[in-house]
Amino acid sequence: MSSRDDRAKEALRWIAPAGRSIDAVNAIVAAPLLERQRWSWRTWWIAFAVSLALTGAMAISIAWLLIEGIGIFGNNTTVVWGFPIANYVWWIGIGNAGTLISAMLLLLRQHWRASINRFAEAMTLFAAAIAGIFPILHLGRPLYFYWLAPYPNTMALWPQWRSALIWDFWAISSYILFSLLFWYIGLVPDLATLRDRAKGTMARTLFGIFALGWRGSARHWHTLHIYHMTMACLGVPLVVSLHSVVGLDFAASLMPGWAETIFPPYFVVGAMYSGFTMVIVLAAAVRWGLRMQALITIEHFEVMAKMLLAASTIMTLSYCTEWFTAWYGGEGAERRLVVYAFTGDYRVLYWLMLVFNCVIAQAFWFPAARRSIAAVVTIGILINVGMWLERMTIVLNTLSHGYAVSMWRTYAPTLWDFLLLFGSLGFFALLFLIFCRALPVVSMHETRRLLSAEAQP
Amino acid sequence: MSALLVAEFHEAGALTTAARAATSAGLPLADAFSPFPIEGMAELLGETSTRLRIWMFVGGIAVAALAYATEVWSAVYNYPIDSGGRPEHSWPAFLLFPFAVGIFGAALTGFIGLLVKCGLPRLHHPLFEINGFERVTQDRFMLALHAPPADADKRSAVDWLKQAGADNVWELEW
Amino acid sequence: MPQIFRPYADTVLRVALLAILVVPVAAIGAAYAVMWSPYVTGQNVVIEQPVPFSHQHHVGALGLDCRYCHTAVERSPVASVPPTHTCMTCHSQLYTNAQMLAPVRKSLASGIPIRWNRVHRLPDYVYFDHSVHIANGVGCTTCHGQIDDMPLTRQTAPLTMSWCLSCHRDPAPHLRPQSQIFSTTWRPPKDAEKAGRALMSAYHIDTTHLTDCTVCHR
Amino acid sequence: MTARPPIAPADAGRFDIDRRRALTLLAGGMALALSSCGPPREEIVPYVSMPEGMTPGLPLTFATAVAPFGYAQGVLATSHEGRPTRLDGNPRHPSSLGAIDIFAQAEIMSLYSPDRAQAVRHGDDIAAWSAFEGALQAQLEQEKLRRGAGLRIVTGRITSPTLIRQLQALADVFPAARWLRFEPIDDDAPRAGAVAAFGEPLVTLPHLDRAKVVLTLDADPLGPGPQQLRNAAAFAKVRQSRLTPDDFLRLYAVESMWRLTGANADERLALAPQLMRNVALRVAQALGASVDAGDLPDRARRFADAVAKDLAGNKGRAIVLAGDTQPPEVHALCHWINAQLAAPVDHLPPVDANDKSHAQSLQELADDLGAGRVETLIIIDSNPAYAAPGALKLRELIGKAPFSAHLGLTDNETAQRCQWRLPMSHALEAWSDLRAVDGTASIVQPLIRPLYDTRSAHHVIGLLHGDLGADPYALVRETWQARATGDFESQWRRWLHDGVIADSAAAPVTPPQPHLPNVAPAQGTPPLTLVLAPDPSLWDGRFADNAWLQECPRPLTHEVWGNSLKIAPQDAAIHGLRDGDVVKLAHDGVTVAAPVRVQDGQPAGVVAATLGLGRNAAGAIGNGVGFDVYPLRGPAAGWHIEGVTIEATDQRHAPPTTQHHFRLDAEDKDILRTLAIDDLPRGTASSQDRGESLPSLLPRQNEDGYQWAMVIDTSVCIGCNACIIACQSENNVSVVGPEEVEAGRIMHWLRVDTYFLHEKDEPPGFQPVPCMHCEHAPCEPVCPVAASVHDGEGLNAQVYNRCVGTRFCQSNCPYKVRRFNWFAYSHDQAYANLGADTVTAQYNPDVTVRGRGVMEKCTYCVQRISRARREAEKTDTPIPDGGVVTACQSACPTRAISFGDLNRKDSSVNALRHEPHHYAMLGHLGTRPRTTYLARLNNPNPAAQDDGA
Repeated sequence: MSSRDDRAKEALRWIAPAGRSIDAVNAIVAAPLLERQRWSWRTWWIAFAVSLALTGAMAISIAWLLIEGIGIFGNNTTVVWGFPIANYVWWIGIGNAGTLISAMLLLLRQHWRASINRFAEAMTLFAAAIAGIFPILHLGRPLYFYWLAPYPNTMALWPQWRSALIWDFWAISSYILFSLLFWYIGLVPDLATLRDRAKGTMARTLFGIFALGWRGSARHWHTLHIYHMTMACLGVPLVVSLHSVVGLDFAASLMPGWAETIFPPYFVVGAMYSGFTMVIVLAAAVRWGLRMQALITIEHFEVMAKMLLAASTIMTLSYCTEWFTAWYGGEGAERRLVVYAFTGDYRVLYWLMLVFNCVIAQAFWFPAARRSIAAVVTIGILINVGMWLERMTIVLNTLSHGYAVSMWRTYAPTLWDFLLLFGSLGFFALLFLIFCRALPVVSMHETRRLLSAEAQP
Repeated sequence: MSALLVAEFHEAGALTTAARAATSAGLPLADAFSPFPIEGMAELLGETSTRLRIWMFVGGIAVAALAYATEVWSAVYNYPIDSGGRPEHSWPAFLLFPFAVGIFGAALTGFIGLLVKCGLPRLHHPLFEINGFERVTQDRFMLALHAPPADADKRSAVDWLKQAGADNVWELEW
Repeated sequence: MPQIFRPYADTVLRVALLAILVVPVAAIGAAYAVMWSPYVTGQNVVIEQPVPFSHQHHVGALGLDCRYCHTAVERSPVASVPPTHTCMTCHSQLYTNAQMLAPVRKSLASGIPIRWNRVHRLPDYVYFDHSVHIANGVGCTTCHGQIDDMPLTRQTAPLTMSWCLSCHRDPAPHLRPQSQIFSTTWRPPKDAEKAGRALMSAYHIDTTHLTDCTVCHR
Repeated sequence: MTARPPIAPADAGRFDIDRRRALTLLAGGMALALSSCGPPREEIVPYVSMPEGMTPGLPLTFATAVAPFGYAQGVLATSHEGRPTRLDGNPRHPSSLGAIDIFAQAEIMSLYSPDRAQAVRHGDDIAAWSAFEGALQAQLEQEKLRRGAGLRIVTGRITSPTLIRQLQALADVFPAARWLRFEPIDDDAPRAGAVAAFGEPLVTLPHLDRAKVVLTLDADPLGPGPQQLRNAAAFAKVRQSRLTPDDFLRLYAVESMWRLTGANADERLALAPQLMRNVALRVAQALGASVDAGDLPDRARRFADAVAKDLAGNKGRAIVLAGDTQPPEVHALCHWINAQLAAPVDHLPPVDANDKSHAQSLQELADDLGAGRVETLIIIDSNPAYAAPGALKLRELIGKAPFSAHLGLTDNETAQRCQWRLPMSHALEAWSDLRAVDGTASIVQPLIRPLYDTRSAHHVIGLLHGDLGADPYALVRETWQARATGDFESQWRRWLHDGVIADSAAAPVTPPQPHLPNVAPAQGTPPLTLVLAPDPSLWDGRFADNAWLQECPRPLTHEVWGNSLKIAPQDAAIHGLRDGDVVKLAHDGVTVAAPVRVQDGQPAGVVAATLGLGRNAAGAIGNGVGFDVYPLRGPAAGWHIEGVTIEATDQRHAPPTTQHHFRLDAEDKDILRTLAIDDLPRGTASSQDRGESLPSLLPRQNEDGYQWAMVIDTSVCIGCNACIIACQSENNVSVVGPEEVEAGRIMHWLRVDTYFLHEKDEPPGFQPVPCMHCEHAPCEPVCPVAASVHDGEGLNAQVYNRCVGTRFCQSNCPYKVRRFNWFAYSHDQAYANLGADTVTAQYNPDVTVRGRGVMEKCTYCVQRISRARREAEKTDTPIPDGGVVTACQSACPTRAISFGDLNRKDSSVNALRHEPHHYAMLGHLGTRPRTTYLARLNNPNPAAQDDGA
């Protein structure tokens, strides 16, 4: 009896009093979708306009890229990879966190995931989709990207399966589709709720179609639960393998600074790191914008801050390992590369990266920092910048300063590099803003379940 | 042509107790409806099958095997090409593609299995006729019994449900 | 609560879900079919020419040797289309006023070449060499078909990469003795396989590197 | 029907249209027409009547000669269906010996250059030749009256016997006319020196291959010029590893700026040009002359004494060479020294018939123009308006001639100041004849009918004779008929076939013992001096419209599309200058803005610049590239300009470079290895150095059949860049233009890396780097579409039409030898006017022209391998050793590049791969390169070095 109360309390810890009833939860979550007149959407429209403009910029730069060719970017004969690859790794990293949260935390029975997993998964979906665009755009002949797939053709040719890019191509495709299913199946009961709450025929029809006729049958709940748990079990290895493969894009080479066994694991942690920071930023936005204070509480921010602290420490450790192996390995080029990273052409980026990724997160040792949303968000954004810088320096240092001394070159991005980067940010924001007004940003049925302490075994 | 007795409850607790009592009272349970999964209810309804997982496993393995077969056939038999002196059958490099698509294969099989097993999509369903059924996706709980054929038994069953705490009881033909 | 959907909605939605699975697969299949279609390969498409030259008449009926016109075929990568002069060696005597030969006479008089339309067209990154195929026992009709009964010349082979590969992987069934290279009547013998093997060794053909990219692409 | 034009996989459609227009220019050929829908239609356009000896689809080769500097360089020209596509060296020709320099190779680009003059122009209006002929005849009537007193003919260096004959014959018609000869890169000093020493202007031909010790005083025997190929070949003969240290040449160079000779020297001394006489004098002292040797800095004195000792100790095997930039008395002194040393040099009567010095000629022209004594000015293929010393003001004066005409390949600065601009036929378009430095004559035969309405010099001089129909062919035959003995026709055919006229070389003369000239030593330290030199890629500027040469990296600096003022670190420190700072370079009130490059090994107090840039009438390619130093030259067209001033400005602008880092650290030892000949271990290389003993998990590849490999001997690579241009012309490598190079993008498949290995001011090492064709190629497993794959003969192939452009291969290539088409460099995005149809006509039809977005790289000239293999299959005989010669290999004057089959035990590459100093670049990476190297051998003399230890 008492133990059940504890569990109930533990569950309720994640929900503010204002949201501690099934009706309240339904009302709070459905409000932005069904009772829009509740509050003014001016901020939303401003944000929408800005992200739409940025999306336009992205569209233009893509069009120009296809017309003029890959040469519009800052790459050169030696540094053949630049922004697009760094952007790709960064976005896919963000794209990892959603599934990590919903899958890993589900398996670990972390109650607090209930109120954030929905929009985290949406974030995953959008980020992964955007990430998928970059490798294609950075091709010399983007329109032939489908040659990476084994399709029947009159040339009797097949993909070259040993290439990490093939692994990538399939890992991402599988991951995006997987996340889509995982996300959608979690949405179905909520869509049914909205179908039944909605007044307008249009809304009821649309929600109705996507709810697939869900009627809360205990049999269905049972099957859904089994599927959900199994998907979680599959999702964790998939997400880990995905970013390991991204790490292999670099590690499966013989270039100094790339050919490192530590890359796959530390790319995964890095992904979680940047992903969580993005979740934090979005959580703050949703909490404030959609009045979700009752469901997304300080507690959530504190626990995620703790995770950042842990990740930051692991990242720092990884960097140290890199430097150590470079020194201990004794390969001249490797050592020279580390020195170059600290003192070479990109030293500013590198130092900034270290500060953002390793130093500032240490603030979370202090509860005050963890419990201040402003602090957590600010640090989160800085860390995300740091993670982008990390990917950038990984690409640039090795390529600029490899073995062939005569071909050492430095890289200078062009306007188009930046347009595409910020354009993609705008596109991401656009998708998320639309998501906020079309679908429930918090999983109602999971929160309800959390509320009904009795329902806990 | 059978009939259902659908009883509406306020509390998840009331629903479970009623369900338990009904089974002990020998009233055959048809189904239960709730805004969130209720632990134990599935067992009461005899929902213990785990075949879905087996399907997913089979589906995943099948897709992965197909993927690996494609790799080996294309790289070793159909058009072997010397790529940096690597072996034609570079199995370690060949593992990641099957792994990724295999997992997706499992997920897709599971999804299809889920729909089949639950008979979804089912946009039009007699239950939706019930006035107030929309509440089961929000905050109400409903229990469905197979209505006894004889009118007398039926009436007593309804009374029994009322006593068990049901606010309303509907009879549904289908 | 009233029903939102009519009963048939279920069917519609289920079909739609099925389509999501079926359509992509079907699309790929269709695309593959198109790639093999004459529209893309140009197979068996008769291309109009300034002069309706008939191989059927010249080769089939008159029995001219291929090399009478395609002089370079044994030495050069290209078979070479004959200069106007070659046509006129005969047509200065025969059909001297034939209307259909007017362009030929005009070309000779004006010194302006005849512009023929290419029938067998390979992509420009493919480097095909007639002479080496002839030297290794590949006959004309093997790729060009029964040229001797073509009133107007057409391409009989698909000329796709996989078509080329099919022979480069296993030339044996397509080989003939040197004496038969230019014959339009040659047919594979009963024991084509065995004969092919014999010719393979006679021509010192080693297939191990025949499918290297550099054999055709530079 | 002709060879299929190569087309890029990408945007084939757009290219097709180009091809059709391009080919209408050519006799016969296949064209492509875009049909509105479906795959593009192609046309076949056969000949009306087949030219004799031509087989459609097979290239023809003709022996002829080109004259980049006025002297003949024998070449073998390849022609596809009547369109010349490349030039190779002619082994029979003494100035080629089978090799070819960058200038001669680039002639093919000049032929198709869109900047060529294409029509006669009167002022700016297009006119007809008849109009010019009319005007000229009227003018000549006038001249006849005054016996040609107003007629001046200005030419460059003329070595064509026929043209000389025509010019000299003019004296009969116009006795008072003057023929003035002007080359900006003149040889006045050596001629005067020879006159001083021997009484006649003999030309000195050194025999480096018979030398053990050579000292150069600002001479550049290995640098660009008419003797480069000959000297380089001789140099290589005595720099072979098989030689004992006693026979291994030791080269000392004293230089006022970096020249190729100094870059290849064992001991180099940077010294102000004025002080070099003192070095010569010290040597003379050591040889018994009682002269005042003046004073020298310590380092220089130690160097001079060491050299003198070495020279004196090798009588009969020692040579001293003074540069064309040194004054006559120094040349005379060197002749005396050589005489004492019994140096292996030949003295030949000059081929260049005109005795008047270039400086005098120009002075006279300027005076006459100024005084209005010039009525009729005919300028043949010369550009005084641009290249004459600024002090002479010829730019302005030319306009003063009442009647002036210029015949040239382009409407250059001079043409634009003449009333008549006449388009000249290219050397590959017209008949002529030429002599090499040693007098060997060649018949120049055309390979193609003139692309435009152009005429040759013979024709125009003929017009002066009043002969409207002067036919170069007839004229040339006339010349040689007179000299033929026996059956002329058969000899003529033999000459055309060989590319040289048998025993037409001048016999060496034995000059009288030169007397010791009286040379006053230089005293004190000279003021800041500007040293001038021909540009290593553009010579005197006549090649400025040639995109290949503009983008050909200058040795040592790797500057392209521009030049810079080389300044010593000490001087840079004084003026607070760093690379790229623009300075005002002034002398006598003339100021030139020039970006500086701080160069180790540049003597303090001496700045150096190259001539030939900063042109403004060179066309779309050459205009406004670099800065022009001709205006600074005094009337004497001097090579050293004393007392220049430099003044820093706040502008910055450096010419783009293709190599940014030149220092090798300790960990780079297995990139470029060097070795003193004395330390060369005898025996054979360890398999370790072939990178083969490293353990590998990978299975052995199937290694039957041919297995191609290349070995490059870095000790004889003199950094002349001939291989780069050879590769470019053979493989249709695009020119990317200055903006792209600035952005760090290059296209040359083969680069010649330059590394400073010891002290920064000591001679560097050169290392040609093509694709390594690794057996365990890192680029291949990372390609997702198998566009980078291995073929059965060990080639690392790049299949352009399969490439999607991930560039993973280049990221993973430790040698960075892959090149990416960031834009459609050969198509609609070509630099300047390089997209013009005429340029596409130069392409080698056996090589695909790459489109946008695909990776490309060295293929070991796979098209040549394929041709050899197909021929071998047809004849059923294996490819012999040397049966495949790559383009780079064929052009190399020192034969530094060897190529062959590893499975032939007797192949040259097999032998070289077992040399003791053989190694694989970055072999420790386990890539097992098929391209491997021989360490760079040198032969230092410690006594000559800084510490003197």
